[in-house]
Amino acid sequence: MMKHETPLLDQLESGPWPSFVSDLKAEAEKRAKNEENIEFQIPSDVVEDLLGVLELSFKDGTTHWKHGGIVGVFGYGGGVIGRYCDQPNAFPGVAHFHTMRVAQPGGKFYTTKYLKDLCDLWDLRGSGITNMHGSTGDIIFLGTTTPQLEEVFFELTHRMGQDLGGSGSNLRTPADCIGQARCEYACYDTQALCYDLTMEYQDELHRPAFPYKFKFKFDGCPNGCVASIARADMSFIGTWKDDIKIDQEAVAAYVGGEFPSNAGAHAGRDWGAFDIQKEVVDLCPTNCMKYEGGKLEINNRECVRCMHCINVMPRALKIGDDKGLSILVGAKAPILDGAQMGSLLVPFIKCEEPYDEIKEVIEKVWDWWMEEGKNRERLGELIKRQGFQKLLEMTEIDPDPRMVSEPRSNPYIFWKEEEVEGGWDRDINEFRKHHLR
Amino acid sequence: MMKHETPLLDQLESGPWPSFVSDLKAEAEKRAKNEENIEFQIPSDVVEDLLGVLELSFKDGTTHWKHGGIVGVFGYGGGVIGRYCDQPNAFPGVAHFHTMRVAQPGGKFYTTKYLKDLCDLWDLRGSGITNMHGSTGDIIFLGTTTPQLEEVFFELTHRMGQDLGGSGSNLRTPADCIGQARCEYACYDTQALCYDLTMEYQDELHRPAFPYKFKFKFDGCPNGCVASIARADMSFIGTWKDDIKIDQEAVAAYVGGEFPSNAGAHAGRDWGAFDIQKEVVDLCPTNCMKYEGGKLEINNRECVRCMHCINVMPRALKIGDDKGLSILVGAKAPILDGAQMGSLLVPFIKCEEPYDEIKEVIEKVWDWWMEEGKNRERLGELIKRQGFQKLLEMTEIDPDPRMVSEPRSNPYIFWKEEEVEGGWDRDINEFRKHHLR
Amino acid sequence: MAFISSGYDPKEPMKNRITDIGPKKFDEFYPPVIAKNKGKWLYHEILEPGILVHVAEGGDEVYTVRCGGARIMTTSLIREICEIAEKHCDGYLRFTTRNNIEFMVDDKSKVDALKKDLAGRKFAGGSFKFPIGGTGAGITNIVHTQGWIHCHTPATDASGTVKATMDEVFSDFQNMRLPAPLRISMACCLNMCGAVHCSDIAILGYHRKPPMLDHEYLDKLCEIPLAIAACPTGAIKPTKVDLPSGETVKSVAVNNERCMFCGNCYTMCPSLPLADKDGDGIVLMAGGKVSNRISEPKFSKVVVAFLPNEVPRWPQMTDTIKKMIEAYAADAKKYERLGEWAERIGWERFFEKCELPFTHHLIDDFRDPAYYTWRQSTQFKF
Amino acid sequence: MAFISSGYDPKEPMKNRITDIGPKKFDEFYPPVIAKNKGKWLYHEILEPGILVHVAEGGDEVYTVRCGGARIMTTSLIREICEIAEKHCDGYLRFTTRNNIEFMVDDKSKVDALKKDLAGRKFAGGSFKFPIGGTGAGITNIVHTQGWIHCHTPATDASGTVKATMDEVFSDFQNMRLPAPLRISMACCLNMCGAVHCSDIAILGYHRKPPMLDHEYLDKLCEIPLAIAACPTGAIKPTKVDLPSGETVKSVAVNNERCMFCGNCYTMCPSLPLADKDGDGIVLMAGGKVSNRISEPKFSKVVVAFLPNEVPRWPQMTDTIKKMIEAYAADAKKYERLGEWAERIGWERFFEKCELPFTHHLIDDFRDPAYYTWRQSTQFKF
Ligand code: SRM
Ligand code: SRM
Ligand code: SRM
Ligand code: SRM
Ligand code: SF4
Ligand code: SF4
Ligand code: SF4
Ligand code: SF4
Ligand code: SF4
Ligand code: SF4
Ligand code: SF4
Ligand code: SF4
Repeated sequence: MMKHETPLLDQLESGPWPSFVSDLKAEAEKRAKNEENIEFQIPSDVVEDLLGVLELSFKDGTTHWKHGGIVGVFGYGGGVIGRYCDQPNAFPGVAHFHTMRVAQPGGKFYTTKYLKDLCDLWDLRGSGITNMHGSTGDIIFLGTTTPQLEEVFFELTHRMGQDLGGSGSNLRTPADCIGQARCEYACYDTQALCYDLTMEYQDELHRPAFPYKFKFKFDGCPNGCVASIARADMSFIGTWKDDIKIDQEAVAAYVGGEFPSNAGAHAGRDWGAFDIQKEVVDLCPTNCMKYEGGKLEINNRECVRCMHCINVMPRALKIGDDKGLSILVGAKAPILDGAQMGSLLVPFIKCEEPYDEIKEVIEKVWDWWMEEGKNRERLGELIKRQGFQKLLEMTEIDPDPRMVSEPRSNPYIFWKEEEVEGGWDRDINEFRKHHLR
Repeated sequence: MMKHETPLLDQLESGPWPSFVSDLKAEAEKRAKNEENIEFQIPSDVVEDLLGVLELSFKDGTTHWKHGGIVGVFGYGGGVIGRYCDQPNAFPGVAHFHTMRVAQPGGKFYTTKYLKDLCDLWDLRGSGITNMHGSTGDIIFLGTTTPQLEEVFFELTHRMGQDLGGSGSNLRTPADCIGQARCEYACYDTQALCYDLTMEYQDELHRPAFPYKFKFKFDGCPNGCVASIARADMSFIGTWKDDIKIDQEAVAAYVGGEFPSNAGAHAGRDWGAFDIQKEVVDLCPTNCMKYEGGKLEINNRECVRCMHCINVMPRALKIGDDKGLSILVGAKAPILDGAQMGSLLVPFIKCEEPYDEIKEVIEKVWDWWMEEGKNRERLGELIKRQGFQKLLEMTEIDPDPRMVSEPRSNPYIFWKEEEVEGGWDRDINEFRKHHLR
Repeated sequence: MAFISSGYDPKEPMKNRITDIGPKKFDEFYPPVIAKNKGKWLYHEILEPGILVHVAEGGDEVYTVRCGGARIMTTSLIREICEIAEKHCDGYLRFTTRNNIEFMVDDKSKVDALKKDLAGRKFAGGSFKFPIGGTGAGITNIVHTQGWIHCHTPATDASGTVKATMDEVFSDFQNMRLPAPLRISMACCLNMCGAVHCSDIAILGYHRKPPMLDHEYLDKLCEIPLAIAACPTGAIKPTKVDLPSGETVKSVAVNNERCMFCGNCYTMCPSLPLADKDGDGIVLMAGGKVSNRISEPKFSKVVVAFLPNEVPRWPQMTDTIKKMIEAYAADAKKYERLGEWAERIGWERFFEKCELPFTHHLIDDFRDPAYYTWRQSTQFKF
Repeated sequence: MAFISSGYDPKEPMKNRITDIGPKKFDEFYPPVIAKNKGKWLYHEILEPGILVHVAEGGDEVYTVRCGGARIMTTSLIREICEIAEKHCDGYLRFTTRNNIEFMVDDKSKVDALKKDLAGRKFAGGSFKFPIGGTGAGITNIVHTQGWIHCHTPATDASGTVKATMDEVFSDFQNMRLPAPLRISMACCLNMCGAVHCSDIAILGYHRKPPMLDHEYLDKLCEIPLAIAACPTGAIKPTKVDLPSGETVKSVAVNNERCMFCGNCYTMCPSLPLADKDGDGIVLMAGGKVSNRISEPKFSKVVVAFLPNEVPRWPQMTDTIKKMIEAYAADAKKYERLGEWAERIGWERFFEKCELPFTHHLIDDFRDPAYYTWRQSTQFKF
């Protein structure tokens, strides 16, 4: 018997999709029974009260969580989101309900050993509820009390060798796509770079020296499976400089229908026989392909590496050998000035340990942003405010037409005094000699 | 022998393109000789001094005209641009050098009688120099003295039945493309509408009641030969609603090479035989055409009336019968916020005398702009500042997806209180009962 | 219950303190077949919805079975996942960037048992625990945010709207009949803690009432200049208010006409709550994408300005989403993402084909860039 | 010279005053063949560069011979035009929207004599008076503005730059070898009194020095608040200045770092002149268009940030224009406008093919919309 009636939530138990309500209700019951006799360090009715307060929100159409409180672990500027219920008397189990962000491993591979250790810890010291995973990528421990924050942190670091992730005005937990671990399209080792930068910048991750949050995300190729271009202040997206490798026999196999187009991704409908002209050549955004006499040709100089042809025929076409990545900067959600996607700053950079060249770009960007960024100003907003030209100046990167989709259409150029012959100091009286009033 | 040496300008006499320097020099000589014994009402060396001051500008790289003075004809807010030389002692002939804008006739058709009358007047009372025509479209009388302004105006109105055009914060002289007078693409009679509105709004043309300038331009079809979409606060662009008429025999004649593609516009190079698939069907922006079995088909519902196919095969394809025009608003040059092109306000409106429906739109737009426009704020800027939605509200035009190229990507909707159930007045104490601090 | 110390001593927080150790290193967690073949994958194939094979240079293969899941997850469920991974996958598993669970085996023969095991597990309420799917040209898991489960600014619930939606589109999670992948995202306020700004379809919680002013506490709980600076439209001004008690306090005044309900002021100041049963609800956006495939990444566009929070299953919202999906499925070309389709046919046709009303709210009026969304052309369809 | 009165009496300006009569009515000026066939034209053909025939329903034809011309034109030249029109065209003629002169005849037999007459007329300096051309896929007359001939704000000359350019591209005025029409426009300051913001190639005069401050006269000649309000970047502030005379006057101060040399302050206030021999010069823009044909109208883009005023023939400017035209002519497809070509090949290729350097100045940094010109994609060409 549940502590609170949840008639509305109960309606979310039916239907095929995994029901979080069912999961939570089972957990609530389990905790009530406590067959394993765990010495719960936070109220054992935490899950029941969570269901209760959620039901209340469903009923009255508003949240019942107070504005975040400032709690955390000693010496870290992030990793914990404080949260208190605005109906603590009705739902004492969630009166405190802070989350802890546990930094996820690259590619989100796990051993069951590791996960079970996390579960043990969280059953004891938290709500037993998680998010697998948060939108930034962290493992989210959802709900514990203030006294448990340091305890959880201590156990994480001492027993599991595991750190917290980012929050606040920090570098946030970097995230990557699965990349070379299991993807033939990966142009660099996303996990290696992600890990290296994460470790290099632990200080930035835990101790705010930034005007606001900052995110790194790592996509192995332009398909963008970790959506870095939409959600990272700095996106590292794999690409290559040389030619797409073509296996003409495999092309023939696609044309002949032996291999399924797009690796079978469209198998749920009969789209008719594969038509290489219509499905590949004609859809290439730069029209740089030709299929003639059973041979596929690519004018690689005109290819923009959109991945389409490779995606359609992964057994026939392979990314090039001269691999590296592009760096885009400034993506963010809409607050304050509207959303931004990442803007291309470095068209191509090699991705080789110890990644010094990449770090140089990062650090120059940060130096500028730390110097000039206003409180709560994301990098993208700073770039908008001070201009992309300023970004180039501060990062000492040469301007390149690749950085723009088109040149400016207004002639409002802020010339600098040193660029203009004779400077700006002029004598009005001298001028007036030749130009009467 | 010229009054001033003009070694720099003289270099602009060579070359094939008509030399304005040669023209001016000849005029200067003619005036000096004055074989017809004209009683020039302004200095007879006006042309020589114009050449002189221009040479000086070429030499020192700056203009020698002062900031415009406020001169004009009685009761009109525009039609005259005051201009004084900043070196009046060196160039007394152009010490005063005001321009008068003479409203051009629709389509810029002329009889020689009319032009010669203008010449007689301008030889007597002005510099004998004109612009045929100004960028807005006026006949420009370039250079006369203050006392001659009223004289010229009097002669224009009394002897020639001709009025001045616009300048200042007025309705500017409306301009049109040649349209039905000599163009098979015209979807409405540009000259008739242009003239009707010009006469209807004489008051707005001559007596400023506006925050700033306002321009009408009339294009007979989407080809845009008077560039209205780029240069008019209100652009009237012909279009049609029904089907493009196809003459299949003529199509065959194009395919067979009997008729030159695009009416011969590309005859200067051998582009190879006409290829209807490549040159027409494949270039249609909406891919709504098909050429099969010697028959051209258009899915007119998907046609966006871009004119391409009609331009390529004018003898085979004709605009539809259900003709009218689109109204776009807000085009302007870059000052202050950047250039704007016209934005579509009325997708389709019939163009029939007495044009009441059209005038209703115009007047509602003006009412709003006169009410809300700031000093020197063009319509386009007001629309940007107060929003397109506001424009719709004030013109009582229903929103239509055709008005946008895409819906907004930010959710920053300024809901109005009356649109939101329960309004905005809420009691914080009541709220706090359910949501503790 | 007795307090159990981890070993942490609050009096000496720095004693034995370990910090800055970062996440676990990725390669500790690679299944052997991944560790061995990393960087050597040749190609992949989707064998059936939810089941992928990747083939490596040397001939090694890895079979992946992808399962959906609510990303809010109890330890019990995680333990069950672990049990499955131990039974079939030598104790390894992973999660995708959209919160699906991936079980990998290194031999085709192991796939069937795994599939069966997964498909058979259900919650007490009847829903699947581990539905297999989410690959290829179908609908995968919805990335989402906290909603009423944990956050202080939501205008709707996250887990609830997502469950309601996934139930409706479930067949497309297990099928690949769409022209291209269709990615749905959800964010419960416009902070948009999930890339809903670039999704094929986005569910967004949005407020529609300006903040209430808790004058009595405002100056005590907030830094007034920060609240003022937070407002993107400059709608907030400092003021003084006489309380019923007679006391005069410093507070702020909001120009309601200039408020666009973004909630940024509330983020900075708890005395400016916006939430309201009638005011809050759903905005639907469509046509965004992230990949660079064929066309460049695109922002999602607002296509429905407001739908009420019809708990617990948001039927108008799910109906509208369904309508868009069906119109898209019927009309788009192979490989064409939803936004590419809308752009090809024209947004005027999008509204027609999806049977959605076009209201004035959908016309951009936010700052200078709004202009670029209006139509500066005579090209349009009747 | 004696004053000749028109009849106007300055003491009684309203006496007999005629106002608001507008322009002449268009149909007074239609040649008979136009008046008869208006609205009944069936099709047209360009018989050779500069010569068009339009055929009407009933079979009537009108032959048009189009001639270029400097639009600054003396009455003598207009009289000569009239003489020609009387000789060949029954006293009718027209001007085009780009300031070409059109002579129309109603029979093919009349064309040759007209052509010959026109082609034979030259100025003393050797240039043509009435070059025939300007039709079809070639270069027509340049629309332009006043420049040093009449205006107070130009940063270059208009007639001079246009003459220099038209001489260079003259063969394309008389040929139709380009992929599509190529429209060049010229404006001598960024007020842009000619639609240079939407031209295939645009020549723009631009200042590069902030205004000088004529403190002594500023308050006398200007309304300071208007000057301040005029500045789009808010670079101008009110201030007080001590003149050498000891007098203290109200004036303004300009924050030079925030000035982008638009000259809008000078438009409002003559005491803020910008013109400077070294500062002023040419900006070249490219890729704009007005027609809705195939693609929607486009703004021109800045492709050369600055070229000096090299009088009298601006060789760097004309060379650069030539380079663009030749690259375009060589590479674009039939019907493709310059901007369509640049977009198809990518602007990175445009700079390469036109051999133009890409400098930081060309990256937009003006306000919010600048963002939309940067590249939010990994799609680009090496
Ligand atoms: C937990 C998480 C949502 C989730 O359910 O997964 C989250 C939750 C919050 N986000 Fe977020 N954000 C989360 C990922 C994101 C993302 C997605 C991403 O990182 O890829 C974004 C969009 C990308 C971006 O950074 O722009 C995001 C954009 C925001 C913003 C808007 C920032 C902006 O500049 O536009 C805010 C507002 C703020 O910072 O004041 C915000 C603020 C918040 C706060 C702290 C609320 C606040 O106003 O203080 C939320 C706390 C909720 C809670 O009670 O737990 N959150 N937030 C995500 C972090 C989990 C993790 O670490 O893995
Ligand atoms: C004479 C003419 C140029 C020419 O050589 O042809 C001209 C000349 C001037 N224009 Fe213009 N404009 C002329 C057509 C235009 C056009 C083109 C058009 O109308 O199609 C435009 C661009 C379209 C538009 O209106 O936006 C144009 C946009 C401007 C602007 C910028 C307005 C804006 O809102 O962006 C200014 C600045 C101002 O108004 O303060 C301006 C201002 C001026 C002034 C009055 C200078 C000033 O700052 O006060 C110029 C007087 C020059 C002189 O000494 O004669 N002129 N002006 C054109 C009028 C002739 C005629 O009546 O036919
Ligand atoms: C597993 C995962 C990466 C990870 O690190 O976890 C992944 C894996 C693959 N992606 Fe992805 N993508 C994954 C998220 C994404 C995302 C991110 C997102 O949705 O938030 C995107 C960007 C979506 C967008 O544009 O909005 C993404 C856009 C693509 C594309 C481009 C699709 C398109 O038509 O635009 C491809 C190419 C393709 O599908 O052929 C691709 C291709 C692939 C391939 C085929 C790569 C490979 O060779 O293994 C993988 C299997 C695809 C499949 O499931 O059908 N992946 N993929 C992610 C699975 C998420 C899930 O659980 O459903
Ligand atoms: C005479 C004139 C109208 C007038 O009222 O004076 C005119 C006349 C014609 N135009 Fe035009 N256009 C005229 C200015 C324009 C302009 C305005 C401008 O350049 O400032 C444009 C917009 C240009 C732009 O997009 O930037 C213009 C864009 C067109 C187009 C679209 C061309 C394109 O490829 O985008 C066509 C269609 C075509 O060429 O087949 C067209 C077609 C025509 C046709 C064929 C219409 C017809 O059936 O008679 C006429 C002869 C074209 C020719 O000369 O090759 N006309 N035409 C103008 C001649 C200007 C000149 O002296 O050169
Ligand atoms: S982004 Fe590219 S490399 Fe990474 S998983 Fe997706 S397809 Fe593979
Ligand atoms: S990757 Fe894209 S741009 Fe390159 S050839 Fe393939 S389809 Fe064309
Ligand atoms: S705009 Fe259209 S109707 Fe007018 S002249 Fe040009 S082609 Fe003819
Ligand atoms: S007018 Fe344009 S859109 Fe219409 S059918 Fe012809 S080419 Fe296509
Ligand atoms: S989207 Fe808004 S309401 Fe939802 S978790 Fe993020 S900050 Fe909280
Ligand atoms: S909700 Fe947003 S727009 Fe409204 S007052 Fe607060 S910060 Fe300003
Ligand atoms: S463009 Fe500028 S300088 Fe040239 S005429 Fe117009 S206002 Fe004068
Ligand atoms: S030139 Fe323009 S930017 Fe510079 S001070 Fe004057 S108005 Fe401001």
